[in-house]
Amino acid sequence: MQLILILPLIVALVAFFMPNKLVKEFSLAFSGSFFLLSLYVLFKYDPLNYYNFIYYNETFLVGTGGSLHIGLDSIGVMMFALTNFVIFYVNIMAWEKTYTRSFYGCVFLMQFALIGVFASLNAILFYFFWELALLPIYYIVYKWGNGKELNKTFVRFFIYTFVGSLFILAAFILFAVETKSGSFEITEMAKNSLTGKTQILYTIFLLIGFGVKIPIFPLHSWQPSTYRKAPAEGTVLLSGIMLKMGLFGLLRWLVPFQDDALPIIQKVVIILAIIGTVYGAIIALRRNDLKLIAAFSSLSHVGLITAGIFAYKFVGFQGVAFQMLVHGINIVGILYIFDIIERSTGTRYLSDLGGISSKSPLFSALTLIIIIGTIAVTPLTNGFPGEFLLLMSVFLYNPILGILAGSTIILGAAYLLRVYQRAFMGEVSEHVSNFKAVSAFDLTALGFIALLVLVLGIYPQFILDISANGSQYLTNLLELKNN
Amino acid sequence: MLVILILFITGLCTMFASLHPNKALPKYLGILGILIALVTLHLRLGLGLDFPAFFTMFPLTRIMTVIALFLILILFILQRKYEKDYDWSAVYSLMLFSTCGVILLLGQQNLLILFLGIEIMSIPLYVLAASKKTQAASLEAGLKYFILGAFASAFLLFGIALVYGTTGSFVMNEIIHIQNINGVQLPAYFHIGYIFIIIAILFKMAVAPFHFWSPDVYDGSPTVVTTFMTTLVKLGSSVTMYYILVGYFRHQFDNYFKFLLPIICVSFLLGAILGLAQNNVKRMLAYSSISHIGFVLTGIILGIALQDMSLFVFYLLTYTLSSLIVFSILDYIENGNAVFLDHLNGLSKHQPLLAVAFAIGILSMAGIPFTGGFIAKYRVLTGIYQINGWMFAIGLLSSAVAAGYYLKTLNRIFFYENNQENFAIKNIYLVVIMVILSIMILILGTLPELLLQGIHKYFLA
Amino acid sequence: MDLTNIAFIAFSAITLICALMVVLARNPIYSVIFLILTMFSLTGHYVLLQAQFIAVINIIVYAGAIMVLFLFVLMLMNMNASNEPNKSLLWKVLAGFISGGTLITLLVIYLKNMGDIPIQPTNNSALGAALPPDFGYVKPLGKMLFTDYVFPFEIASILFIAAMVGAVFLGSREKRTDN
Amino acid sequence: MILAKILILSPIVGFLINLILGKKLGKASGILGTVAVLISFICAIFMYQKVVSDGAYEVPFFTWMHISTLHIGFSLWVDELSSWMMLIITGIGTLIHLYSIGYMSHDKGIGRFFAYLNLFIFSMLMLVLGGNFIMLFVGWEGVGLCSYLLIGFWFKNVEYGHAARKAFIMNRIGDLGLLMGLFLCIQNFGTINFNEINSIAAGDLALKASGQLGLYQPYIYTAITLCLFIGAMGKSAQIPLYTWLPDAMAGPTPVSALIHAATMVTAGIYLVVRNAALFELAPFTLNTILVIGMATSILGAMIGLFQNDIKKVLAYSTVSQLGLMFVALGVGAYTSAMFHLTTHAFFKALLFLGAGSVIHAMSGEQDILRMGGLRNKIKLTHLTFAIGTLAIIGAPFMSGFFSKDEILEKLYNHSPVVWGFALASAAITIIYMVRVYTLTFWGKFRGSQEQESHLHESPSSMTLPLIILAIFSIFGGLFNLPHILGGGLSQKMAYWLSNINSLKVLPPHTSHLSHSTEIMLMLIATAVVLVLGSFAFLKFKKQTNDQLVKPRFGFSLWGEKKFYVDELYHNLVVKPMESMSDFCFYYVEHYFIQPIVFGSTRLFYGVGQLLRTAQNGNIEYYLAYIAVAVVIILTSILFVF
Amino acid sequence: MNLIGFENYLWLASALFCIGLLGALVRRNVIILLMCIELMLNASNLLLVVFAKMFGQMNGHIFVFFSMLVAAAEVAVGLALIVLIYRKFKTIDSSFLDNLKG
Repeated sequence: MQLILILPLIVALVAFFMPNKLVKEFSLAFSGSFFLLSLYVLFKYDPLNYYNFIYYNETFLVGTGGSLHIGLDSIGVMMFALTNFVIFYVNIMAWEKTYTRSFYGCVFLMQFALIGVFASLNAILFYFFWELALLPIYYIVYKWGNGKELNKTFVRFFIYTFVGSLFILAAFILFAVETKSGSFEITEMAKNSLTGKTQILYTIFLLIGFGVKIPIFPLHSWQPSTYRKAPAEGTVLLSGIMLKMGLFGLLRWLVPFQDDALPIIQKVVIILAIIGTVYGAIIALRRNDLKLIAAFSSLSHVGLITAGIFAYKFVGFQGVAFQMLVHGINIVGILYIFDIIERSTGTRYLSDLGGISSKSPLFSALTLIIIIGTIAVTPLTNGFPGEFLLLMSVFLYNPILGILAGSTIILGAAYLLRVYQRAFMGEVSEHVSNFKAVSAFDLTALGFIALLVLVLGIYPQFILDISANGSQYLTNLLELKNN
Repeated sequence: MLVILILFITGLCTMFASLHPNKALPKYLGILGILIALVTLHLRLGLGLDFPAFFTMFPLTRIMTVIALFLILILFILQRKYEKDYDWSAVYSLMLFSTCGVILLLGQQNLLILFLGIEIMSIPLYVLAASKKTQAASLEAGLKYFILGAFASAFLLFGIALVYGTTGSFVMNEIIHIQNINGVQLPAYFHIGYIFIIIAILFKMAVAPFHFWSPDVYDGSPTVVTTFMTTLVKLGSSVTMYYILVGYFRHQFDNYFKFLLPIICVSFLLGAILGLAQNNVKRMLAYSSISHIGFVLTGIILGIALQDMSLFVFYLLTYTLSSLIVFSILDYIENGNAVFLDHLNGLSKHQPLLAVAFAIGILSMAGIPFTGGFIAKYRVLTGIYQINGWMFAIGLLSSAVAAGYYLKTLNRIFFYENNQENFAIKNIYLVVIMVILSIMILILGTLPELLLQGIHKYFLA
Repeated sequence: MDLTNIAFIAFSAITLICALMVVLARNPIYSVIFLILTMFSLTGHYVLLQAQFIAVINIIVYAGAIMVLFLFVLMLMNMNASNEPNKSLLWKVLAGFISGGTLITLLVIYLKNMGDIPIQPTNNSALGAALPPDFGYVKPLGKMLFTDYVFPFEIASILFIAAMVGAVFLGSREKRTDN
Repeated sequence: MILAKILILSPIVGFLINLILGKKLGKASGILGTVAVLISFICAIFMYQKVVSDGAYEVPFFTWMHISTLHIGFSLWVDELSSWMMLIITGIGTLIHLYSIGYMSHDKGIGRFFAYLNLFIFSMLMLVLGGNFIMLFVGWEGVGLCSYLLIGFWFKNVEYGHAARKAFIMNRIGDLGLLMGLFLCIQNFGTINFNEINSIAAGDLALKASGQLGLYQPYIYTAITLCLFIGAMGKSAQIPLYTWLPDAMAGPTPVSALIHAATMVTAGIYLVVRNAALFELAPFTLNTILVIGMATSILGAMIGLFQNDIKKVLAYSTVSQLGLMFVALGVGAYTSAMFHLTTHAFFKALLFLGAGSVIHAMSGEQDILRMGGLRNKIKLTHLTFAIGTLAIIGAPFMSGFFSKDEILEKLYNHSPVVWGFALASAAITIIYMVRVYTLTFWGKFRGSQEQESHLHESPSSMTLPLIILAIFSIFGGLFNLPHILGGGLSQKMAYWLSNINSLKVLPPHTSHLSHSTEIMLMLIATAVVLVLGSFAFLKFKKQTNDQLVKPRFGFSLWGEKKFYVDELYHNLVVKPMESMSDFCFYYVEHYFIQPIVFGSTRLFYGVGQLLRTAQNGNIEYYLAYIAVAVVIILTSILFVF
Repeated sequence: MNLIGFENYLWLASALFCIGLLGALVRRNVIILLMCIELMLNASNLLLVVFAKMFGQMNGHIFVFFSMLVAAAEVAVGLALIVLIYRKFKTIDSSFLDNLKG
């Protein structure tokens, strides 16, 4: 486990100093093997022990309450696998482009940080990795981003995320000081509990901190513009895995410490999340820029996931775990598709597109599968089980909210099918007329995602079995603390 | 004591070395002298020159002296490319004299030494600030620093006089003793004196609202002098503040520290907000230093409250280190006398290692994890929270705002295109040293105990 | 009312008036002259306070050296009342308020808590007792300076060297004129 | 067991092969697809026999999801209802596949077409065979997806794409209802297994019958069933979610026949029958179903009256007939609805296929005003289409006659008013169906020369299904003859269907209608058919070209414009949604969301600029600042003493 | 009544200090500014001498001695600086020395 944690860092350092010619192959090879390794870890995961692959070393960060305490719980192991998956796909996507070594270095650095985020069992360590994960993405977004007002966009992105992480730090400090334990080990923290005002503060701080990254409804204004300006790989990183950091953070650092469950905050968050869900979907209905659609679709999807977390139900946690994984896979697929379109046609505006189906039927078939997976259309695609569980948890929390949240399955279908229809159906447009053939490489990569869409849809129980342990733990903890 | 003597003699030597045709001689002499000083510190040579009523080598003094010598050593090692007639020998000797003042402050046991130390530190600085005599900005900086410094000295002296009026002594132990036996029954003018001394030191530390000189002076001075100011002078004045608060007047601390809190808050905010509006990098960093010195001051207060001096030492160490990196690289970039954001453009293209080192320095200032700055800031913030929640919030806010301008510099370095011809100049010493320093910052940020415990063992054994 | 009291009042009055005149005089030269007068009156106070040595060096160092230096520089620059910059009235009033405020605050603070002083110092205090006959003379002072205070005395050399180097450094002409 | 697996997997294998090798197979893909469904059909027959002999059984595959107490198995439930539906689906499916070989032979995407059709068969089978709501949902969504794919099959046409999307999204609205019903089941019953839900409902039914309060509050049942009905509404094109079905005619005609007439749209009926016990506990829902069904039936018929597109007329007819089935459900005549579903599947598939044949012959022309006089050119098609028309208008002793009559009888039993409305709907049906038939096949040819020269009878692969379906349309009534005409044994279908769990538990249905009343009702219906039929036939046969094309006004214009319902929806739902989207993006984002951060940066930046003026470079100011600070500090110290 | 009580001197010194402060605030001529600061230093010196007498200790005198040293050193450096400034700017009016700001 230590090896898995440290390997990306080593690879990153090597990548930083590699010649630009070789770095592409090198990165793909390593990210691919990391992905395989993570599958091994996933299969090897032992649900009987709560934390797997645990490692503890207290000489790290002494004096701050930090320590090198890592381990994967069941949701963490899934996120770990997802991280490797996303990084693998980022490398795949970068294959056809000319990136310099610093890009690959950043990507691996990011992988290192992300794995750290998902494996940290110490709040300060978590914060360390959290911040570290932000730096490469800043670099990637700014360095390879394009479009007007990149600077403004970037500043907004930075301010949001940085301020957000300060809130996280504040919350942790607050916790440690107020409980007088001074310990940041999650096992120790779980023994203590906050009360009253500090509890509320802790909750709100973490909500803001993680909410920015997720993003929860009113905190999302960085998202559309950043997605738009960032390079495709950056967008993949942002939505594929980085917003999972926020959700995962909520699951690990907020939910277990909700002693009196704070029903008002719970309600407010769920309502906000659902507003975001509907709001994102409504906005996505009419947008012309594919990346904007991806951004608002992300907003919409994660809103539902957030609502699922705050329903505080086993069903919800299971749905959250599943949906986090699946959303990661699907959004990577969607963005990959958008990237291929942009690469092949030179535009990513719906108004310029049309008739890709007649140019590349296989590509459009794969696209359709992934879109179907994303809009949770049929129970045999991977989008459905998670969405089903999430909607169920929200519905069980409050039927009206459940119905509101459920409206996304209509809106989601509406906007993504619009994309499909505009871009793939109809007469071949001017831009599409010289559509470059999609390479076998891309098709294979997309095919694998499509396969995942189907496999996870037909047999979701595999993932649910893994996550059940973590969800059960959270549920038990909440029940224990509430009674 | 011996260290001061050695530095003094070295200063004299470097001064006279200008007579020698070899231009590099003063520098090598200076390096040699500093190394000798470090060796004597290591061997703990004293030659029986011990004046407990004036100057004592506490462990703290020893640590700080080593840090100070280390900083000035690096300042000396780095090559610079000012115009030919810049009188390096005088500058080096003045720096060494000023360092003597700093070291005096580090081990002071007496208000007289406090006063003399401040002056020995400051008077060469006035000259150093104006050392680019052909440049109007440099001269103006020197004058401003001088006038305001002298003004502060007046306060300091008046304060000392008033304190003397109560205690009848300048010696730290005796002053403490008097306060001890008289409890709170000290006359009012004692308190005035106390306040005046604090104000004077706050001025030297450039804490808001006594900071007004610092942006102008940092901006106008040659960058090497600015580096000196943000490292050694901060060190000396901060330690002085430590002695004031916890040494001479430790009995007053409980009554008065709450007057410092608003001042610190103002520093936090001013440093952050004013820096945001800057285009001039040195000014920006001057404002950032105001914010940082607020943290240092908080560290001192907390150190007293929580009985943990490492808070403040650690903060100073990381701040001076990162500031050394940043200013040294600015010195390399510098074109003329001012460094504007535009001058940073595209550094990473030409000097990737320097750019990374600069980034690490800046990130450490911004308090990003994995750098020493984070641990330092984090520990201080944790402490503040225990004192006052609102102050904690302001501290965080200032960090957030300040991050905005730190980011600006990084953006310029990494994402902007520019072909400055001086980026092409290779400076292998600079690169190596900067990389070493940035690695030190990273080590401080990840394994602080490794370093701190080493220090602890070395100095207390 | 004995002579010392009269002397005190006289010296105090001269000190304050001359100090004020330093501030208020339009002509810089006058300011210097008034400052020298202030120094003299302070010297008178020193004598009253049995600090003969200080009184002497005050005359020599301050009035003799420093003030002459000022005078030289002023004359070098050809300063006089006509080209003396002046501040607006508002600024003056504000400055008056600030410094007056400082004074009043100081005085109020003094007055509020005066009862306990002079307090008992710790060591070999002569408080209340008669002062030794050679109090403030050169000999005991010198003795102190070269025994107890030898450290700061030596340290002061650094100060002087530094100041000297600095002054020379600043005063030396640039080898190449700026253009 | 193995049969069920073959049944399910055969279409999916066909789908995969066609999808992957579609291009290479060419026309062989049609045969492959047909064979795949044929295999399913054969399996279905055997399974039917097994159910007849052994009763219902479950076919488990694997655990799809297991969440604490909620266990959702991937399993099939084969009972009387599902095997009946299975037969209809695979049987008609086979015929339509066969038909499509000819119909689509000129299309490049034939492989894709058959792939989608096979996928549809698979999904539909999942829908009817699913043993729990999730499995039903699998099929439910699957058929929706296939419907989407097939409507938009000719993807180059933007309009078709719109129609496909409209169908899909309207269906999604229903799906949401279904999903909510499902959640309500989970919330209240803790299960979504049909059998378990039925036994719960049965318990309550029994309690209710004995005059006690049920285990669950009545409103729970009402809520659940309403939600389920919303789902049914979407899929079965009931008011207000019916507008997608006519638009769905954009797809190839076999698709309209299979999906939008015979099978998929009846899923709503199936859903209600499957959960009849629940609905029986919710009288309010039943009444709602009755009202909506009736309204849909009449509205659909009326719009059909004024349409000129042959497929549109059939589509509105489908809407109307589905409405009629819902009316039957609304009065608790579940088996009657199923019976009508069956016969409707036959004759509506026949009609669509016939229409397809006509369109094929007319080189893609769909407007009946440009047809006419085709009876001599395409005789077989004409004959079968005539049989279909007779069946749908309920001409005596055709299948439609029996099924419709049974419903009417049940309605009369419930309330003569309802019966009256239903009869009116049936009457309108007669008029517009005869109109279509007459205008297409009688009179003079009104199309272009070119079309006339191309007129030809369809190949045998297309006529064979027509003939088979025509036979079923005639004799389909025999499945469930009213007992006055044969009684006992031939009452088989209703009896047999009532064995399924949800119907078994219902209180026995007692008809208090006397035989004479029944006969009288039958006679009235027959009379209406004969009178109106012949009247309409004569009227439309005589109409000249000018009469046909003259602009309409008043009510008929409304009818032609479909009562402006589409426009209403567009203005009430779509437009506001779009403006909402733009409003959110251009105003809310810009004026409320973004200022959160940019406002604060501007604030800090502004304050910074303001404070910079204090740092004006003048020493005297700096001195003053320091002095002021000193005064302030001293004054504050003052308060300490 | 003995007016040479240290209270009176305290007041005198404070007044002197504040006059110096006033001068520092009011004057724009840098040299005069420096002189006013000298006034403030002198106020302190006076106090030190007073307290030395009060305590009967001569360490106050020693301190005054050092403070004079410091003042001399400061003035030496300061005047050198001012002369340099004058050469460069042709003025020693503090309000014209505001190129560095913001």
